[in-house]
Amino acid sequence: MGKNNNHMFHSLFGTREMRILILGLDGAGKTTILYRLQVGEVVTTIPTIGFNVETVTYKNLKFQVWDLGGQTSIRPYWRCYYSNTDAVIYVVDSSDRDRMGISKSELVAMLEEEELKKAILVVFANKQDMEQAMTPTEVATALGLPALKDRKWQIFKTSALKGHGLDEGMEWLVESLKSRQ
Amino acid sequence: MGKNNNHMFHSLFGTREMRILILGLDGAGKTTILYRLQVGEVVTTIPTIGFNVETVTYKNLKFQVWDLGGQTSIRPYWRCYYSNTDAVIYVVDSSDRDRMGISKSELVAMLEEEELKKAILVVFANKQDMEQAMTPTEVATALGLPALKDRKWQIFKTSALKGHGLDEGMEWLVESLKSRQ
Amino acid sequence: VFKGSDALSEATEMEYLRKVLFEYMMGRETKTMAKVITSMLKFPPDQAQIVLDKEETKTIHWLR
Amino acid sequence: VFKGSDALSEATEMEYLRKVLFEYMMGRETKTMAKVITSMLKFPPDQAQIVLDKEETKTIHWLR
Ligand SMILES: Nc1nc2c(ncn2[C@@H]2O[C@H](COP(=O)(O)OP(=O)(O)OP(=O)(O)O)[C@@H](O)[C@H]2O)c(=O)[nH]1
Ligand SMILES: Nc1nc2c(ncn2[C@@H]2O[C@H](COP(=O)(O)OP(=O)(O)OP(=O)(O)O)[C@@H](O)[C@H]2O)c(=O)[nH]1
Ligand SMILES: [Mg+2]
Ligand SMILES: [Mg+2]
Repeated sequence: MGKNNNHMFHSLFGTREMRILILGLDGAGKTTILYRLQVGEVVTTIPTIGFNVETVTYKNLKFQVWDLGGQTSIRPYWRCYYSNTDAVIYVVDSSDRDRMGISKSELVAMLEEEELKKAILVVFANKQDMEQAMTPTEVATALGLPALKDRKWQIFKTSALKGHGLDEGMEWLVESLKSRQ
Repeated sequence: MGKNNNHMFHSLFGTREMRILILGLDGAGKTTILYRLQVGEVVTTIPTIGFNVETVTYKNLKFQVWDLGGQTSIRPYWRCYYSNTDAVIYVVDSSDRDRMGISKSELVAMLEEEELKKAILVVFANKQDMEQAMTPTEVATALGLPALKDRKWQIFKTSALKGHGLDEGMEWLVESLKSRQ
Repeated sequence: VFKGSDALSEATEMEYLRKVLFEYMMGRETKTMAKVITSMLKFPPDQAQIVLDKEETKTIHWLR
Repeated sequence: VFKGSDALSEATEMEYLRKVLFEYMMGRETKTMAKVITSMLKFPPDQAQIVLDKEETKTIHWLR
Protein backbone atom coordinates (compact mmCIF):
# COMPACT_ATOMS: atom_id res chain seq x y z
CA MET A 1 0.00 0.00 0.00
CA GLY A 2 1.45 3.33 -1.07
CA LYS A 3 1.39 6.54 0.86
CA ASN A 4 -1.61 7.88 -1.00
CA ASN A 5 -3.71 4.87 -0.35
CA ASN A 6 -2.86 4.99 3.30
CA HIS A 7 -3.78 8.63 3.47
CA MET A 8 -7.08 7.99 1.79
CA PHE A 9 -7.80 5.20 4.19
CA HIS A 10 -7.25 7.39 7.19
CA SER A 11 -9.22 10.19 5.75
CA LEU A 12 -12.15 7.93 5.04
CA PHE A 13 -11.87 6.43 8.49
CA GLY A 14 -11.69 9.86 10.02
CA THR A 15 -14.91 11.02 8.40
CA ARG A 16 -17.00 7.94 8.54
CA GLU A 17 -19.82 8.57 10.95
CA MET A 18 -20.31 5.71 13.38
CA ARG A 19 -23.83 4.92 14.46
CA ILE A 20 -24.37 4.38 18.15
CA LEU A 21 -27.60 3.62 19.97
CA ILE A 22 -28.17 4.43 23.64
CA LEU A 23 -30.72 1.96 24.96
CA GLY A 24 -32.08 0.98 28.37
CA LEU A 25 -35.25 1.22 30.44
CA ASP A 26 -37.03 4.52 31.00
CA GLY A 27 -35.35 6.66 33.60
CA ALA A 28 -31.99 4.89 33.33
CA GLY A 29 -30.26 8.14 32.35
CA LYS A 30 -29.88 7.77 28.56
CA THR A 31 -30.77 11.33 27.64
CA THR A 32 -28.67 12.71 30.45
CA ILE A 33 -25.73 10.70 29.12
CA LEU A 34 -26.25 11.79 25.50
CA TYR A 35 -26.03 15.47 26.39
CA ARG A 36 -23.19 14.88 28.86
CA LEU A 37 -21.30 13.42 25.93
CA GLN A 38 -22.30 16.15 23.53
CA VAL A 39 -22.16 19.35 25.55
CA GLY A 40 -20.38 18.13 28.68
CA GLU A 41 -23.15 19.27 31.00
CA VAL A 42 -26.10 17.87 32.88
CA VAL A 43 -29.28 19.02 31.17
CA THR A 44 -32.77 18.83 32.60
CA THR A 45 -34.59 15.96 30.93
CA ILE A 46 -38.15 14.86 30.45
CA PRO A 47 -39.09 11.30 29.52
CA THR A 48 -38.19 10.79 25.87
CA ILE A 49 -41.26 9.98 23.81
CA GLY A 50 -39.48 9.53 20.55
CA PHE A 51 -35.73 9.93 20.31
CA ASN A 52 -32.87 12.37 20.33
CA VAL A 53 -30.16 12.14 17.73
CA GLU A 54 -26.96 14.14 17.96
CA THR A 55 -23.54 14.18 16.40
CA VAL A 56 -20.87 13.58 19.00
CA THR A 57 -17.16 13.92 18.21
CA TYR A 58 -14.80 11.92 20.35
CA LYS A 59 -11.08 11.41 19.69
CA ASN A 60 -11.46 12.45 16.06
CA LEU A 61 -14.24 9.97 15.55
CA LYS A 62 -17.65 11.23 14.60
CA PHE A 63 -20.61 9.44 16.09
CA GLN A 64 -24.23 9.74 15.21
CA VAL A 65 -25.69 8.96 18.60
CA TRP A 66 -29.34 7.94 18.94
CA ASP A 67 -30.97 8.08 22.35
CA LEU A 68 -34.26 6.19 22.17
CA GLY A 69 -37.13 6.52 24.62
CA GLY A 70 -37.25 3.55 27.00
CA GLN A 71 -40.89 3.42 28.15
CA THR A 72 -42.56 0.02 27.96
CA SER A 73 -44.98 0.84 25.16
CA ILE A 74 -42.39 2.23 22.79
CA ARG A 75 -39.57 -0.23 23.51
CA PRO A 76 -40.86 -2.62 20.81
CA TYR A 77 -39.80 -0.06 18.22
CA TRP A 78 -36.12 0.00 19.21
CA ARG A 79 -35.56 -2.69 16.60
CA CYS A 80 -36.50 -0.30 13.81
CA TYR A 81 -33.28 1.60 14.55
CA TYR A 82 -30.83 -1.34 14.61
CA SER A 83 -29.71 -1.34 10.99
CA ASN A 84 -26.05 -0.29 10.45
CA THR A 85 -25.41 0.19 14.17
CA ASP A 86 -21.75 -0.01 15.20
CA ALA A 87 -22.24 -0.02 18.95
CA VAL A 88 -24.90 -0.02 21.65
CA ILE A 89 -24.51 1.82 24.92
CA TYR A 90 -26.85 0.01 27.27
CA VAL A 91 -27.70 2.10 30.31
CA VAL A 92 -28.89 0.62 33.59
CA ASP A 93 -30.17 2.42 36.67
CA SER A 94 -28.00 0.52 39.15
CA SER A 95 -30.29 1.53 42.01
CA ASP A 96 -33.41 0.09 40.37
CA ARG A 97 -33.05 -3.46 41.67
CA ASP A 98 -36.70 -4.32 41.03
CA ARG A 99 -36.42 -3.84 37.29
CA MET A 100 -33.02 -5.43 36.75
CA GLY A 101 -34.82 -8.54 35.43
CA ILE A 102 -36.79 -6.54 32.88
CA SER A 103 -33.62 -4.74 31.87
CA LYS A 104 -31.96 -8.09 31.30
CA SER A 105 -34.84 -9.40 29.15
CA GLU A 106 -34.73 -6.35 26.94
CA LEU A 107 -30.97 -6.63 26.58
CA VAL A 108 -31.15 -10.31 25.71
CA ALA A 109 -33.89 -9.74 23.13
CA MET A 110 -31.85 -6.96 21.59
CA LEU A 111 -28.65 -8.99 21.34
CA GLU A 112 -30.51 -11.76 19.55
CA GLU A 113 -31.25 -9.49 16.60
CA GLU A 114 -29.34 -10.30 13.45
CA GLU A 115 -28.78 -6.63 12.61
CA LEU A 116 -26.82 -6.13 15.85
CA LYS A 117 -24.68 -9.23 15.44
CA LYS A 118 -21.50 -7.24 14.99
CA ALA A 119 -22.33 -4.34 17.30
CA ILE A 120 -20.05 -3.66 20.22
CA LEU A 121 -21.77 -3.52 23.62
CA VAL A 122 -20.92 -1.02 26.34
CA VAL A 123 -22.94 -1.25 29.53
CA PHE A 124 -23.13 1.76 31.78
CA ALA A 125 -24.01 0.79 35.35
CA ASN A 126 -25.35 4.26 35.92
CA LYS A 127 -26.43 6.22 39.01
CA GLN A 128 -23.46 4.96 41.00
CA ASP A 129 -23.77 8.09 43.12
CA MET A 130 -26.86 6.61 44.76
CA GLU A 131 -26.46 4.75 48.02
CA GLN A 132 -28.43 1.66 47.15
CA ALA A 133 -26.67 1.25 43.78
CA MET A 134 -25.60 -2.25 42.81
CA THR A 135 -21.90 -2.63 41.99
CA PRO A 136 -20.88 -3.10 38.34
CA THR A 137 -20.09 -6.75 39.08
CA GLU A 138 -23.56 -7.25 40.54
CA VAL A 139 -25.13 -5.51 37.54
CA ALA A 140 -23.07 -7.57 35.10
CA THR A 141 -24.20 -10.78 36.77
CA ALA A 142 -27.84 -9.65 36.91
CA LEU A 143 -27.76 -8.91 33.18
CA GLY A 144 -26.05 -12.20 32.39
CA LEU A 145 -23.13 -10.50 30.67
CA PRO A 146 -20.49 -13.13 31.57
CA ALA A 147 -22.49 -15.69 29.60
CA LEU A 148 -22.45 -13.66 26.39
CA LYS A 149 -20.94 -15.38 23.37
CA ASP A 150 -19.43 -13.83 20.26
CA ARG A 151 -19.83 -10.35 21.64
CA LYS A 152 -17.27 -7.70 22.41
CA TRP A 153 -18.56 -6.07 25.59
CA GLN A 154 -17.46 -4.13 28.66
CA ILE A 155 -19.23 -2.67 31.67
CA PHE A 156 -18.43 0.68 33.33
CA LYS A 157 -19.65 2.25 36.52
CA THR A 158 -20.94 5.70 35.74
CA SER A 159 -22.73 8.64 37.22
CA ALA A 160 -24.12 10.82 34.48
CA LEU A 161 -25.07 13.30 37.17
CA LYS A 162 -21.51 13.72 38.45
CA GLY A 163 -19.87 12.98 35.13
CA HIS A 164 -18.00 9.93 36.39
CA GLY A 165 -17.01 6.98 34.26
CA LEU A 166 -18.32 8.22 30.90
CA ASP A 167 -14.87 9.05 29.59
CA GLU A 168 -13.49 5.65 30.47
CA GLY A 169 -16.42 4.02 28.71
CA MET A 170 -16.08 6.13 25.59
CA GLU A 171 -12.35 5.59 25.46
CA TRP A 172 -12.79 1.84 25.52
CA LEU A 173 -15.50 2.10 22.88
CA VAL A 174 -13.35 4.20 20.54
CA GLU A 175 -10.43 1.78 20.87
CA SER A 176 -12.70 -1.18 20.26
CA LEU A 177 -14.20 0.44 17.16
CA LYS A 178 -10.74 1.31 15.84
CA SER A 179 -9.29 -2.14 16.39
CA ARG A 180 -12.36 -3.65 14.77
CA GLN A 181 -11.64 -1.90 11.46
CA MET B 1 -57.94 39.74 -28.24
CA GLY B 2 -56.02 38.40 -31.24
CA LYS B 3 -56.25 34.95 -32.68
CA ASN B 4 -53.17 33.69 -30.90
CA ASN B 5 -54.37 34.77 -27.53
CA ASN B 6 -57.66 33.12 -28.12
CA HIS B 7 -55.97 29.95 -29.14
CA MET B 8 -53.81 29.94 -26.07
CA PHE B 9 -56.80 30.49 -23.86
CA HIS B 10 -58.61 27.53 -25.29
CA SER B 11 -55.60 25.35 -25.11
CA LEU B 12 -55.02 26.23 -21.48
CA PHE B 13 -58.65 25.69 -20.73
CA GLY B 14 -58.60 22.41 -22.58
CA THR B 15 -55.78 20.97 -20.54
CA ARG B 16 -56.53 22.33 -17.12
CA GLU B 17 -57.48 19.43 -14.90
CA MET B 18 -60.61 20.14 -12.91
CA ARG B 19 -60.85 18.72 -9.45
CA ILE B 20 -64.11 17.04 -8.55
CA LEU B 21 -65.06 15.33 -5.31
CA ILE B 22 -67.71 12.63 -5.07
CA LEU B 23 -69.14 12.75 -1.56
CA GLY B 24 -72.08 11.19 0.26
CA LEU B 25 -72.88 8.63 2.94
CA ASP B 26 -71.46 5.12 2.83
CA GLY B 27 -73.27 2.89 0.39
CA ALA B 28 -74.75 5.76 -1.63
CA GLY B 29 -73.06 4.55 -4.79
CA LYS B 30 -70.05 6.89 -5.08
CA THR B 31 -67.51 4.30 -6.16
CA THR B 32 -69.97 2.72 -8.56
CA ILE B 33 -70.50 6.15 -10.12
CA LEU B 34 -66.79 6.93 -10.37
CA TYR B 35 -66.08 3.81 -12.39
CA ARG B 36 -69.26 4.19 -14.42
CA LEU B 37 -67.90 7.56 -15.46
CA GLN B 38 -64.41 6.29 -16.08
CA VAL B 39 -64.84 2.92 -17.73
CA GLY B 40 -68.56 3.00 -18.51
CA GLU B 41 -69.28 -0.17 -16.59
CA VAL B 42 -70.64 -1.31 -13.26
CA VAL B 43 -67.78 -2.66 -11.19
CA THR B 44 -68.08 -4.70 -8.05
CA THR B 45 -67.31 -2.45 -5.10
CA ILE B 46 -66.32 -2.89 -1.50
CA PRO B 47 -66.75 -0.12 1.08
CA THR B 48 -64.08 2.49 0.41
CA ILE B 49 -61.77 2.84 3.37
CA GLY B 50 -59.65 5.59 1.94
CA PHE B 51 -60.36 6.98 -1.50
CA ASN B 52 -60.18 6.35 -5.19
CA VAL B 53 -58.83 8.97 -7.51
CA GLU B 54 -59.10 8.69 -11.28
CA THR B 55 -58.71 10.88 -14.31
CA VAL B 56 -61.99 11.14 -16.19
CA THR B 57 -62.22 12.84 -19.59
CA TYR B 58 -65.61 14.23 -20.54
CA LYS B 59 -66.30 16.51 -23.48
CA ASN B 60 -62.65 17.41 -23.85
CA LEU B 61 -62.44 18.38 -20.21
CA LYS B 62 -60.11 16.48 -17.96
CA PHE B 63 -61.29 15.85 -14.45
CA GLN B 64 -59.36 14.55 -11.51
CA VAL B 65 -62.19 12.81 -9.71
CA TRP B 66 -61.86 11.85 -6.04
CA ASP B 67 -64.27 9.36 -4.55
CA LEU B 68 -63.94 9.47 -0.77
CA GLY B 69 -65.09 6.78 1.64
CA GLY B 70 -68.33 7.77 3.34
CA GLN B 71 -68.35 5.76 6.58
CA THR B 72 -69.12 7.72 9.73
CA SER B 73 -65.68 7.50 11.29
CA ILE B 74 -63.80 8.74 8.23
CA ARG B 75 -66.27 11.42 7.11
CA PRO B 76 -64.57 14.03 9.32
CA TYR B 77 -61.56 13.86 6.99
CA TRP B 78 -63.46 14.85 3.85
CA ARG B 79 -62.48 18.42 4.61
CA CYS B 80 -58.82 17.66 4.09
CA TYR B 81 -59.60 17.21 0.39
CA TYR B 82 -61.58 20.42 -0.23
CA SER B 83 -58.78 22.73 -1.35
CA ASN B 84 -58.95 23.73 -5.07
CA THR B 85 -62.12 21.76 -5.69
CA ASP B 86 -64.16 22.93 -8.70
CA ALA B 87 -67.25 20.83 -8.11
CA VAL B 88 -68.80 18.36 -5.70
CA ILE B 89 -70.96 15.48 -6.83
CA TYR B 90 -73.07 14.67 -3.80
CA VAL B 91 -74.55 11.20 -3.99
CA VAL B 92 -77.66 10.16 -2.08
CA ASP B 93 -79.19 6.71 -1.78
CA SER B 94 -82.76 7.79 -2.57
CA SER B 95 -84.13 4.63 -0.99
CA ASP B 96 -82.42 5.22 2.35
CA ARG B 97 -85.13 7.38 3.93
CA ASP B 98 -83.85 6.81 7.48
CA ARG B 99 -80.54 8.46 6.82
CA MET B 100 -81.72 11.36 4.68
CA GLY B 101 -81.36 13.62 7.73
CA ILE B 102 -77.75 12.59 8.30
CA SER B 103 -77.04 13.08 4.63
CA LYS B 104 -78.45 16.59 4.87
CA SER B 105 -76.31 17.45 7.93
CA GLU B 106 -73.17 16.31 6.19
CA LEU B 107 -74.07 18.28 3.09
CA VAL B 108 -74.80 21.43 5.07
CA ALA B 109 -71.55 21.15 7.04
CA MET B 110 -69.65 20.67 3.79
CA LEU B 111 -71.20 23.67 2.07
CA GLU B 112 -70.27 25.89 5.01
CA GLU B 113 -66.58 25.35 4.37
CA GLU B 114 -64.75 28.36 2.99
CA GLU B 115 -62.66 26.25 0.61
CA LEU B 116 -65.80 25.07 -1.19
CA LYS B 117 -67.36 28.52 -1.47
CA LYS B 118 -67.07 28.59 -5.26
CA ALA B 119 -67.60 24.90 -5.90
CA ILE B 120 -70.49 23.85 -8.09
CA LEU B 121 -72.86 21.32 -6.53
CA VAL B 122 -74.39 18.41 -8.43
CA VAL B 123 -76.66 16.13 -6.43
CA PHE B 124 -77.28 12.63 -7.70
CA ALA B 125 -80.51 11.19 -6.30
CA ASN B 126 -79.17 7.71 -6.89
CA LYS B 127 -80.70 4.23 -6.83
CA GLN B 128 -83.81 5.42 -8.66
CA ASP B 129 -84.23 1.86 -9.86
CA MET B 130 -85.35 0.85 -6.40
CA GLU B 131 -89.05 0.75 -5.66
CA GLN B 132 -89.04 2.69 -2.45
CA ALA B 133 -86.82 5.46 -3.88
CA MET B 134 -87.76 9.05 -3.06
CA THR B 135 -88.28 11.30 -6.08
CA PRO B 136 -85.64 13.92 -6.90
CA THR B 137 -88.00 16.62 -5.68
CA GLU B 138 -88.46 14.82 -2.38
CA VAL B 139 -84.71 14.36 -2.05
CA ALA B 140 -84.07 18.02 -2.88
CA THR B 141 -86.51 19.10 -0.20
CA ALA B 142 -85.12 16.66 2.37
CA LEU B 143 -81.61 17.99 1.76
CA GLY B 144 -82.78 21.60 1.94
CA LEU B 145 -81.45 22.41 -1.53
CA PRO B 146 -84.09 25.06 -2.42
CA ALA B 147 -82.89 27.14 0.53
CA LEU B 148 -79.29 27.25 -0.67
CA LYS B 149 -77.84 30.73 -1.20
CA ASP B 150 -74.94 31.75 -3.43
CA ARG B 151 -74.58 28.28 -4.82
CA LYS B 152 -74.87 26.95 -8.33
CA TRP B 153 -76.56 23.58 -7.94
CA GLN B 154 -78.71 21.03 -9.73
CA ILE B 155 -80.19 17.66 -8.83
CA PHE B 156 -80.44 14.64 -11.14
CA LYS B 157 -82.17 11.32 -10.77
CA THR B 158 -79.68 8.56 -11.41
CA SER B 159 -79.23 4.86 -11.32
CA ALA B 160 -75.56 4.02 -11.34
CA LEU B 161 -76.53 0.39 -11.67
CA LYS B 162 -78.51 0.92 -14.88
CA GLY B 163 -76.41 3.84 -16.05
CA HIS B 164 -79.31 6.29 -16.07
CA GLY B 165 -79.00 10.00 -15.50
CA LEU B 166 -75.22 10.21 -15.14
CA ASP B 167 -74.72 11.69 -18.61
CA GLU B 168 -77.31 14.41 -18.03
CA GLY B 169 -75.65 15.30 -14.76
CA MET B 170 -72.16 15.41 -16.25
CA GLU B 171 -73.36 17.46 -19.20
CA TRP B 172 -74.87 20.07 -16.90
CA LEU B 173 -71.69 20.06 -14.82
CA VAL B 174 -69.43 20.58 -17.84
CA GLU B 175 -71.56 23.46 -19.10
CA SER B 176 -71.59 25.04 -15.66
CA LEU B 177 -67.85 24.76 -15.33
CA LYS B 178 -67.34 26.23 -18.78
CA SER B 179 -69.68 29.17 -18.24
CA ARG B 180 -68.02 29.83 -14.89
CA GLN B 181 -64.64 30.50 -16.55
CA VAL C 1 -58.73 9.36 16.67
CA PHE C 2 -58.75 5.95 18.26
CA LYS C 3 -60.61 7.29 21.29
CA GLY C 4 -64.19 7.22 22.37
CA SER C 5 -65.28 5.20 19.35
CA ASP C 6 -66.10 1.54 19.14
CA ALA C 7 -63.67 -1.14 18.07
CA LEU C 8 -65.09 -1.40 14.57
CA SER C 9 -64.68 2.23 13.61
CA GLU C 10 -61.24 2.19 15.22
CA ALA C 11 -60.31 -0.56 12.80
CA THR C 12 -61.72 1.53 9.95
CA GLU C 13 -59.71 4.54 10.98
CA MET C 14 -56.54 2.49 11.23
CA GLU C 15 -57.05 1.08 7.76
CA TYR C 16 -57.81 4.54 6.43
CA LEU C 17 -54.68 5.92 8.05
CA ARG C 18 -52.56 3.16 6.58
CA LYS C 19 -53.98 3.83 3.12
CA VAL C 20 -53.36 7.56 3.35
CA LEU C 21 -49.87 7.07 4.76
CA PHE C 22 -49.01 4.58 2.06
CA GLU C 23 -49.96 7.08 -0.62
CA TYR C 24 -47.99 9.80 1.16
CA MET C 25 -44.94 7.61 1.47
CA MET C 26 -45.15 6.69 -2.21
CA GLY C 27 -45.05 10.39 -2.98
CA ARG C 28 -48.59 10.61 -4.35
CA GLU C 29 -50.86 13.59 -3.63
CA THR C 30 -48.66 14.41 -0.68
CA LYS C 31 -50.24 17.79 0.03
CA THR C 32 -53.68 16.34 0.51
CA MET C 33 -52.37 13.29 2.31
CA ALA C 34 -50.38 15.47 4.69
CA LYS C 35 -53.58 17.26 5.65
CA VAL C 36 -55.32 14.00 6.44
CA ILE C 37 -52.37 12.66 8.42
CA THR C 38 -51.85 15.74 10.56
CA SER C 39 -55.58 15.94 11.12
CA MET C 40 -56.13 12.27 12.04
CA LEU C 41 -53.19 12.18 14.38
CA LYS C 42 -54.07 15.53 15.91
CA PHE C 43 -50.75 17.23 15.28
CA PRO C 44 -50.44 20.42 17.32
CA PRO C 45 -51.42 23.33 15.03
CA ASP C 46 -47.89 24.75 14.81
CA GLN C 47 -46.40 21.41 13.79
CA ALA C 48 -49.17 20.77 11.27
CA GLN C 49 -48.46 24.17 9.76
CA ILE C 50 -44.75 23.42 9.44
CA VAL C 51 -45.53 20.17 7.67
CA LEU C 52 -48.05 21.76 5.29
CA ASP C 53 -45.70 24.66 4.53
CA LYS C 54 -43.03 22.13 3.68
CA GLU C 55 -45.40 20.43 1.26
CA GLU C 56 -46.11 23.80 -0.40
CA THR C 57 -42.40 24.33 -0.90
CA LYS C 58 -42.09 20.92 -2.53
CA THR C 59 -44.84 21.82 -5.00
CA ILE C 60 -43.33 25.18 -5.89
CA HIS C 61 -40.06 23.38 -6.44
CA TRP C 62 -41.72 21.06 -8.94
CA LEU C 63 -43.43 23.86 -10.79
CA ARG C 64 -40.16 25.65 -11.45
CA VAL D 1 -50.87 -0.31 18.43
CA PHE D 2 -53.64 1.43 20.28
CA LYS D 3 -55.12 -1.88 21.33
CA GLY D 4 -55.05 -3.91 24.50
CA SER D 5 -53.00 -1.34 26.32
CA ASP D 6 -54.13 1.18 28.90
CA ALA D 7 -55.01 4.77 28.07
CA LEU D 8 -51.70 6.15 29.29
CA SER D 9 -49.45 4.06 27.07
CA GLU D 10 -51.87 4.69 24.20
CA ALA D 11 -51.21 8.39 24.66
CA THR D 12 -47.48 7.67 24.71
CA GLU D 13 -47.69 5.71 21.50
CA MET D 14 -49.68 8.48 19.81
CA GLU D 15 -47.12 11.07 20.83
CA TYR D 16 -44.33 8.81 19.68
CA LEU D 17 -46.03 8.25 16.33
CA ARG D 18 -46.53 11.99 15.86
CA LYS D 19 -42.88 12.65 16.59
CA VAL D 20 -41.68 9.97 14.17
CA LEU D 21 -44.11 11.09 11.46
CA PHE D 22 -43.09 14.70 11.87
CA GLU D 23 -39.46 13.76 11.32
CA TYR D 24 -40.41 11.64 8.33
CA MET D 25 -42.48 14.41 6.80
CA MET D 26 -39.63 16.85 7.29
CA GLY D 27 -37.45 14.50 5.32
CA ARG D 28 -35.16 13.55 8.19
CA GLU D 29 -33.87 10.01 8.67
CA THR D 30 -36.70 8.82 6.48
CA LYS D 31 -35.44 5.25 6.16
CA THR D 32 -35.46 4.65 9.88
CA MET D 33 -38.68 6.59 10.39
CA ALA D 34 -40.40 4.57 7.66
CA LYS D 35 -39.52 1.40 9.54
CA VAL D 36 -41.07 2.73 12.73
CA ILE D 37 -44.20 3.97 10.96
CA THR D 38 -44.90 0.77 9.03
CA SER D 39 -44.21 -1.21 12.18
CA MET D 40 -46.39 0.87 14.54
CA LEU D 41 -49.30 0.97 12.14
CA LYS D 42 -48.95 -2.71 11.27
CA PHE D 43 -48.68 -2.27 7.52
CA PRO D 44 -49.19 -5.59 5.72
CA PRO D 45 -45.71 -7.04 5.01
CA ASP D 46 -45.93 -6.52 1.25
CA GLN D 47 -46.88 -2.85 1.61
CA ALA D 48 -44.19 -2.25 4.22
CA GLN D 49 -41.67 -3.76 1.82
CA ILE D 50 -42.76 -1.48 -1.01
CA VAL D 51 -42.39 1.56 1.24
CA LEU D 52 -38.96 0.50 2.50
CA ASP D 53 -37.74 -0.32 -1.01
CA LYS D 54 -38.85 3.13 -2.09
CA GLU D 55 -36.78 4.65 0.71
CA GLU D 56 -33.75 2.65 -0.44
CA THR D 57 -34.15 4.05 -3.94
CA LYS D 58 -34.26 7.57 -2.55
CA THR D 59 -30.96 6.99 -0.75
CA ILE D 60 -29.24 5.52 -3.78
CA HIS D 61 -30.44 8.50 -5.75
CA TRP D 62 -28.77 10.83 -3.27
CA LEU D 63 -25.53 8.91 -3.27
CA ARG D 64 -25.15 9.18 -7.03
N1 LIG E 1 -28.73 10.18 40.87
C1 LIG E 1 -28.60 10.10 39.55
N2 LIG E 1 -29.62 10.47 38.75
C2 LIG E 1 -29.43 10.39 37.41
C3 LIG E 1 -28.25 9.92 36.84
N3 LIG E 1 -28.39 9.94 35.48
C4 LIG E 1 -29.64 10.41 35.23
N4 LIG E 1 -30.27 10.68 36.39
C5 LIG E 1 -31.61 11.19 36.56
O1 LIG E 1 -32.54 10.18 36.19
C6 LIG E 1 -33.71 10.76 35.63
C7 LIG E 1 -33.98 10.15 34.28
O2 LIG E 1 -32.94 10.51 33.41
P1 LIG E 1 -33.13 10.54 31.82
O3 LIG E 1 -31.79 10.81 31.23
O4 LIG E 1 -34.23 11.42 31.44
O5 LIG E 1 -33.58 9.04 31.58
P2 LIG E 1 -33.83 8.28 30.20
O6 LIG E 1 -33.08 7.02 30.26
O7 LIG E 1 -33.53 9.19 29.06
O8 LIG E 1 -35.42 7.97 30.27
P3 LIG E 1 -36.48 7.81 29.06
O9 LIG E 1 -36.29 8.99 28.18
O10 LIG E 1 -37.83 7.79 29.69
O11 LIG E 1 -36.18 6.51 28.39
C8 LIG E 1 -33.44 12.26 35.57
O12 LIG E 1 -34.04 12.87 36.67
C9 LIG E 1 -31.93 12.35 35.64
O13 LIG E 1 -31.47 13.55 36.20
C10 LIG E 1 -27.18 9.54 37.72
O14 LIG E 1 -26.10 9.13 37.31
N5 LIG E 1 -27.44 9.66 39.05
N1 LIG F 1 -79.96 -0.67 -6.78
C1 LIG F 1 -78.92 0.12 -6.92
N2 LIG F 1 -77.79 -0.18 -6.28
C2 LIG F 1 -76.72 0.64 -6.43
C3 LIG F 1 -76.75 1.78 -7.25
N3 LIG F 1 -75.55 2.39 -7.18
C4 LIG F 1 -74.79 1.65 -6.38
N4 LIG F 1 -75.47 0.59 -5.89
C5 LIG F 1 -75.02 -0.47 -5.00
O1 LIG F 1 -74.86 0.07 -3.71
C6 LIG F 1 -73.79 -0.56 -3.03
C7 LIG F 1 -72.80 0.48 -2.53
O2 LIG F 1 -72.21 1.12 -3.65
P1 LIG F 1 -70.76 1.82 -3.57
O3 LIG F 1 -70.52 2.46 -4.86
O4 LIG F 1 -69.75 0.86 -3.09
O5 LIG F 1 -71.08 2.88 -2.41
P2 LIG F 1 -70.11 4.04 -1.88
O6 LIG F 1 -70.91 5.29 -1.86
O7 LIG F 1 -68.84 4.06 -2.63
O8 LIG F 1 -69.86 3.58 -0.35
P3 LIG F 1 -68.56 3.86 0.60
O9 LIG F 1 -67.36 3.51 -0.21
O10 LIG F 1 -68.74 2.99 1.79
O11 LIG F 1 -68.63 5.31 0.97
C8 LIG F 1 -73.18 -1.53 -4.02
O12 LIG F 1 -73.71 -2.81 -3.78
C9 LIG F 1 -73.66 -0.99 -5.38
O13 LIG F 1 -73.76 -2.01 -6.35
C10 LIG F 1 -77.97 2.07 -7.92
O14 LIG F 1 -78.12 3.04 -8.65
N5 LIG F 1 -79.02 1.21 -7.72
MG1 LIG G 1 -34.67 10.00 27.59
MG1 LIG H 1 -66.90 3.71 -2.13
